[in-house]
Amino acid sequence: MSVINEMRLDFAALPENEAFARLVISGFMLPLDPTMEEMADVKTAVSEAVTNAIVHGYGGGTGLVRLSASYDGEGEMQIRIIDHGKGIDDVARARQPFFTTSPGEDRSGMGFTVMESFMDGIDVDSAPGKGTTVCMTKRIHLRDDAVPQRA
Amino acid sequence: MSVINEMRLDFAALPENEAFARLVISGFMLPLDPTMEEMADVKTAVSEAVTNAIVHGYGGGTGLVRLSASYDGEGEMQIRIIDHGKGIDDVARARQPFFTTSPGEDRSGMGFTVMESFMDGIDVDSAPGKGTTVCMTKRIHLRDDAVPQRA
Amino acid sequence: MLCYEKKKNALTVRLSGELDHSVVTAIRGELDSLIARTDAKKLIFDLKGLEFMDSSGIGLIIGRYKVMSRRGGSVAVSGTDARIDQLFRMAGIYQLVERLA
Amino acid sequence: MLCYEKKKNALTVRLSGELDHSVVTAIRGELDSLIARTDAKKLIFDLKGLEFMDSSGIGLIIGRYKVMSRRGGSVAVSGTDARIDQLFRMAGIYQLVERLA
Ligand SMILES: Nc1ncnc2c1ncn2[C@@H]1O[C@H](COP(=O)(O)OP(=O)(O)O)[C@@H](O)[C@H]1O
Ligand SMILES: Nc1ncnc2c1ncn2[C@@H]1O[C@H](COP(=O)(O)OP(=O)(O)O)[C@@H](O)[C@H]1O
Repeated sequence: MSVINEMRLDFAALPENEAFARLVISGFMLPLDPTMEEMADVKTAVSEAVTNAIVHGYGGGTGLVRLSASYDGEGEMQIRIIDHGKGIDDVARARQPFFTTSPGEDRSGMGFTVMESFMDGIDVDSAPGKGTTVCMTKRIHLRDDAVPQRA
Repeated sequence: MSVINEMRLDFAALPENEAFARLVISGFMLPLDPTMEEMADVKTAVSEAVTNAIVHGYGGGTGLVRLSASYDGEGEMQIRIIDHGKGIDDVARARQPFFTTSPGEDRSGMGFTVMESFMDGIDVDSAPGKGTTVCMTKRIHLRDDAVPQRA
Repeated sequence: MLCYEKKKNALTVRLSGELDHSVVTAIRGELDSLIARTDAKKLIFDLKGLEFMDSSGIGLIIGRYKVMSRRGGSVAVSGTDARIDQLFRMAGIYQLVERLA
Repeated sequence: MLCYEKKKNALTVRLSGELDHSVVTAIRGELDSLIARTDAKKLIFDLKGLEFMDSSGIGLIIGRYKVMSRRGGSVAVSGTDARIDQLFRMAGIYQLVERLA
């Protein structure tokens, strides 16, 4: 189905913007009238990917993180988190549970595993020196009285 | 002073995104620990400009609205609302209280007046066929224990 | 959200949540047919439950003032907090519309 | 927000609000010096007041498990809702850390 609402947010790679990104994605999906559970799934997955962009992508340095999202008339959400930071050389290894390059900073290595289990689909595109794009999908189940309409 | 946090949001020109834009600007300014009053001032002004972009700029048609914002270490916020819609031919006239081109739709013509009275500064740049940029500033008074720090 | 009650000639409409352009668009037709259907002579907006209002709310009230005037009726508002009051004063609404406690 | 209480050998730390990376960064140093200062043998995380947690919370707990193990002590968690529980199970945390009611 075709997209009926979309947004694209760029923000500074600062830790205080992790909560901001969660708020933004929650507000964007509100017209779909999601359950608390669906809302929490999406917030958590976005929090993981945005944190990774800030912590690993830019490693504490300056840069912009992009969060883009859209949904169609059937409640299918597409969410992308993009950074232009240092990138990942081995994506398959990075996605393994408990794999982390920052154990000393108390990272658990569970970020990708959490994204996978809370979302319906996840795709990671990354190259060293170029940056990382995480693309996720989530189907929000529409209640009969809440089918969103293109104005 | 130099900018310590910034964001840029593009979203579809849909009425349901008016509430979304208010939520986004509220969330972005939270680290400044604004008073309820300051928060409401900014939310209201952003609501006016975003509504204008949707109602007048794109006139119900499709398009993207941009909301960008930043603040510096002294709590000075810069907010921009940009559309690429039909533009305004006479900005001075448009800014007058009660002037509206949509009286039949119950627009009051008070949008710009509200932005002026709730914000510290407002600048409108517009050209027919090109679109409109509303640039506003607002000083958020920092409490002693809440001076935001660049990480 | 919109709730209403008709007592004698007065129609009271209670608005809650956020009153912006999208909400005004959604409810103004409903309001006008409610006025016609109930044949109200006085329309009272109870705004106590509003969490947000911008100039779209001013437009809604002035628009209903016009509708009621044409019918020989009047409009009043109640439950206005300091902020809504400020917006209404800015627009000189109290020259057209009575303010109840 | 972080509140704590020491009773005998047990240090109870109550976390509220949203536990994400930015919060973990802000509190982990504080926690470690609290552990050292109070010389606690058991560290209990009370998570009842948490409104949000992502995998950064897992990292915080495992990190404190390592700190306590080195000191010959242990870690427990209480007040975990269904969601936090799911995250902890995913990471096998209950193999390291006791779950209290
Ligand atoms: N946006 C990114 N940029 C660079 N590296 C990343 C990015 N996201 C993830 N990684 C790499 O993948 C590893 C695993 O990520 P994840 O599963 O989220 O665990 P964690 O964040 O706890 O390390 C990270 O330690 C890091 O090396
Ligand atoms: N983004 C915009 N694009 C085109 N025209 C605009 C825009 N913003 C404002 N205008 C014009 O300026 C007029 C006054 O705007 P405003 O004071 O906000 O009142 P209102 O929105 O109630 O009409 C509008 O009626 C419209 O003609």
